[in-house]
Amino acid sequence: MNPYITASLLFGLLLGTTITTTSTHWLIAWMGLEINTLAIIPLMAQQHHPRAIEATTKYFLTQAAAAATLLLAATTNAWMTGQWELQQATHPVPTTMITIALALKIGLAPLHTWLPEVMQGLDLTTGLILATWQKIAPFSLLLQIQPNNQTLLILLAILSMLVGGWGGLNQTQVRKILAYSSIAHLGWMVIILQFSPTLAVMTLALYIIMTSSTFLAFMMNKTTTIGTLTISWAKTPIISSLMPLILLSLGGLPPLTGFMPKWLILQELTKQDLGMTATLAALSALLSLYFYLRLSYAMTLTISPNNLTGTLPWRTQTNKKTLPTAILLSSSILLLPLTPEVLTLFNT
Amino acid sequence: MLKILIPTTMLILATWLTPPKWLWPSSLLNSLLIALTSLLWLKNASETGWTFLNPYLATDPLSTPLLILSCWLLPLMILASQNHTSHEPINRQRMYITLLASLQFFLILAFSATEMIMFYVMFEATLIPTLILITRWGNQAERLNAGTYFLFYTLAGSLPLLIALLLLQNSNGSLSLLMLPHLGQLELTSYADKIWWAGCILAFLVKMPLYGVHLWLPKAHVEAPIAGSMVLAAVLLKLGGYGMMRILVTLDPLTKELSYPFIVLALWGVIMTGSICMRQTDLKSLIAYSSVSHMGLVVGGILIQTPWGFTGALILMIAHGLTSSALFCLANTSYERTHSRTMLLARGMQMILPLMAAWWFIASLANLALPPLPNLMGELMIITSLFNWSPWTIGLTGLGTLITAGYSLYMFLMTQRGPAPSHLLALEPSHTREHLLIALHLLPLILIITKPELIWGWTA
Amino acid sequence: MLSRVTQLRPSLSKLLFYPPSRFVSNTKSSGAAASSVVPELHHAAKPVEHGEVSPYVKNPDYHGFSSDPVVDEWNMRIAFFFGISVALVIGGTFIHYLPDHGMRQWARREAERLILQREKAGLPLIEENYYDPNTILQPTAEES
Amino acid sequence: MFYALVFLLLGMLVVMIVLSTNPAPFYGVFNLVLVALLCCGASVLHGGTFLSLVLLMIYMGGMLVVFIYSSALSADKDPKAPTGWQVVLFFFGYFFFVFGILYTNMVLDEEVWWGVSGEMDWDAVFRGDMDGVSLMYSSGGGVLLLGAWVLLLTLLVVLELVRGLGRGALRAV
Amino acid sequence: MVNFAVLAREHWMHILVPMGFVIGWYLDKQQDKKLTAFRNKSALYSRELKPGEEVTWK
Repeated sequence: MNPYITASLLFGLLLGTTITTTSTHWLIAWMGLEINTLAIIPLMAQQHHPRAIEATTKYFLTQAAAAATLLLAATTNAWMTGQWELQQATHPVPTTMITIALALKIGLAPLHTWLPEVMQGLDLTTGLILATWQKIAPFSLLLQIQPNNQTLLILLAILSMLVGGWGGLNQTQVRKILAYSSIAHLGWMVIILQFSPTLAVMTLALYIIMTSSTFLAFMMNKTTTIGTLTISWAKTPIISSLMPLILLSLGGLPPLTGFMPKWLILQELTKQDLGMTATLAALSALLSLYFYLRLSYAMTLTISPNNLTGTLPWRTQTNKKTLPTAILLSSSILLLPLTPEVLTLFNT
Repeated sequence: MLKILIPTTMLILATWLTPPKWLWPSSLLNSLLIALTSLLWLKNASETGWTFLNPYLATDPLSTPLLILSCWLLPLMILASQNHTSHEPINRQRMYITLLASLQFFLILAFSATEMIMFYVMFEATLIPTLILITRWGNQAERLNAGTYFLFYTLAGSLPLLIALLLLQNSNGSLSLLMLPHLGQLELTSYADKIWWAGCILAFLVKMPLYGVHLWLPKAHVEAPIAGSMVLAAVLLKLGGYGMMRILVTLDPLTKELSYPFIVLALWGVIMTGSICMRQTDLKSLIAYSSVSHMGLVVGGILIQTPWGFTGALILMIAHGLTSSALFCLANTSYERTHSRTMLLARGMQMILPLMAAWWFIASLANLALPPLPNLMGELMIITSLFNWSPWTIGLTGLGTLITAGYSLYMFLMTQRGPAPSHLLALEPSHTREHLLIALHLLPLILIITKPELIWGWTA
Repeated sequence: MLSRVTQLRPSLSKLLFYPPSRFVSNTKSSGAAASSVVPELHHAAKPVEHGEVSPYVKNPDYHGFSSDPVVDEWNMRIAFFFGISVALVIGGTFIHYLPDHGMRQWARREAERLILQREKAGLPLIEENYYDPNTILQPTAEES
Repeated sequence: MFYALVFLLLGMLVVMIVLSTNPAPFYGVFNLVLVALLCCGASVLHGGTFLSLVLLMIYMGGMLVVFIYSSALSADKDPKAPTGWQVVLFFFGYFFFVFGILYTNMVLDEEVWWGVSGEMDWDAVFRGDMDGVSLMYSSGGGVLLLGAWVLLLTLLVVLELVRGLGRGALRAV
Repeated sequence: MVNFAVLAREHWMHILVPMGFVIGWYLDKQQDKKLTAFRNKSALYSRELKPGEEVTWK
């Protein structure tokens, strides 16, 4: 794709998200979402590979359906309450419709089935954009509407945590595993959405840091299946030695950053007397930890005694910029001691 | 407190800077110096019991012996794992020592944490270095399976603990261990409080391996490299016991009734794992099962919450730490020569390595609790406190000690006595490193006999 | 002992590569089993030429630390000096001369002083109320 | 007037059904044009004459372009004419499904469902759509610019999707 | 004669751990000083020190 078109498309992406996050009018917010979807379509379909085209159409259909429901809900809300304010969407029927539309947009549990196929069809860069950038706009809308039915949000969250965990168990494609891990993480964000938006925004930010560091690491090795992961220690030894820590941090093990959102969310849930939901959420984190562990086994922990039968790749000098990878990798491992600062940073 | 923590981080730094030639000697030297300075913690003459205070860390007669044991273990681990890592590239050896040092760093923070949540975070933080140790430097393909077992057993137990701690923090403000005994009595009446009680205790029972949830231990021990199984046997099991002692203070009214099943399971475990040891063919898993049975006694001692129970548990924890780690080192010496853990192949070692047989003899005597050794003191205290709790337990604990003696004798006879098999005749003689290693295990054990009040914990 | 023998008589070092049969007692009294072992031992222990030769064979004074003899020697010295003499001996003396661990001596002296004092004052050696009850302001009967 | 509106809305419904039952895109697209026409009629009767005019011109223009494009690009030699029994089956299936719902709602519940809310004053002076247009050129300028940029973006997107491909946009190879 | 330049160049990293101990000891001392800053300063319980004492409790 010639650079001007890519530049304008990326600018379209930025424009769409900023419009949605900054708007207070339902129609403009909807327009921002549409621009977002529109701008990413050619990025997704640039490979002209049948699976990429199929992924693009699936993505376009789901996002268009979600946007249409959102518009319908916004207009009914305007019709019933007579105003287009984003914050005043108080009527239960449109709010539920909006929540479900946004759930479809970011891929929460009952409406998540499109996410793995779409992620599988994309190359890693567009997958990175899809998994991190495309979640910000719908999430900002979710934050602003008053969630008045608690059961819907908790149901969506618990279901997506469980599906995120169970779905990923049986995958060998790395991109599908990352799709299921993003579903699980979104479940963690939505469960805390109604109790404290600060925590939700913080979890989103940390999720973005950790997932983008995983994607960047996989981009350095150009791995798409678990099989190609095993020879990554020959291509990029430093990154493949750090990868178990990142994957365990995604899984939420204590000394790493991933534990911070889980800890604060569980604390908030116990404050709301939702002890059993908190236990269920914590144990569902174990499920997703299993396939992170399998990835890290495949990546590093199988080397010492047995020598690989496959031929080892040459370690060429990567022309990719490694600074963002470095910053994101280290921040996604070492941020736990900075919990108070990170919390005040995202204090809405 | 920082007198020990900062040198440990410097040790990690130094491992990456020393030239390859002096890597192992310098790390050994530094870790021995750290172990020496860790003895400073024993100077605690304060009424409140908490000394060396700083806002996050403090030591207490209960945590001091465990802290010194974990500091004492790092040099031994470096000494023990010199041989099997010498063939690996130098960077992987440096990574190995960094893992061991970071594990000790987390252990020191865990044992000296004053805040229960900080203890929890460090309790879980020790998982990652051990997991990497087991799954990266283990010797068979099953090590991945062992790593998963180890991680998921501990995590499945400790996540409910996190929620229980958060609930405790909500209901009575702070979780600081200094304040825990003085906080008001929680009214624990409803059914949810019983689940909360179970949530608190479960994590430590899994880590401690209670008989019902001990399946991860033999796997982890058998697959781990020598340093991994040493630290697992000596210190990581004690994390569970230490945590249980700390948290039982707040669970007070419920523990009398709710701890029945766990005490029964623990004592039954002593008998069961003892009899499993009798029929073991694999040397390392025999020692692993023996540590499960000793820890069953410790769980019994802790859960009945009597001063003697606590003291006996602490003594047995320290003594068992040193003995089982010594046994693992001995098993490793024969493994490094015969590369097989089955006792049938590595029998009759006395003919070939006579001095090693002496160490085997002292270590197995310590294992079956020879009178002057602290093992017996700990076991005797636990058995008497259990007897006071209910006379019928003498049957179980008595039989347990009998079976312990049985399998220790079986282990000693099988590996040392009898004709040397023909394939073992051309073995390397036992080197000074191995003798020093076992000596550094058993000498402190014998020295403790002269001043036992170091490890008596709270009871003055 | 074995190492000194080879240094004295280099001609013996060739023998070293055939592990000396001295490990097995060659007195006849050890019955048929041992005797059948001895002859078979000789021809079995040919120096097998697989690549990795244990450091002990190359350097008889191998202390088990590393294959380079100098480092090996230094490592053994460090291990023993810092392990036994510094950590155990100095540590042991430090522990031994620890003042009053857990305040046991103080507690004992305090108890003896209290007993003398109470005997002088004629009080019973030990009684229930640690504080004199009438010094504590207790709610009168009708209030409670 | 009222019956004209009902006729237009029903017409839209029927054309939608025909559109959805049409096997070949070639004929399907023509129905889209019909839907747009009927929608313009309905909005005129609702008083939005300017809106329907704009709708007619721009939407029809765009739709015709789409019609030509899809007929050129779909380019299958013999587009299947809407014959065959299963098309009829589909048609009557949809028909009865939609009208079934209408019938149950309208007749059984006795609720007058045919009434048209909103003013029928097609000759009124203050029309909603006029205010919208004037607003757009005054304070709503930003949204106008935004709309322009989005149109340009769509153009780029469509061009990008169909660039350099031999036969048809979404046939990848 | 031990040539210090070579010794320093080859063994400089061995100073790291003892230096870490010194830093730790200094930080501990500062911490203790901070924690015991208000010793014998309280209006209610402060008393004048006995001749031999330089601090009320250690």
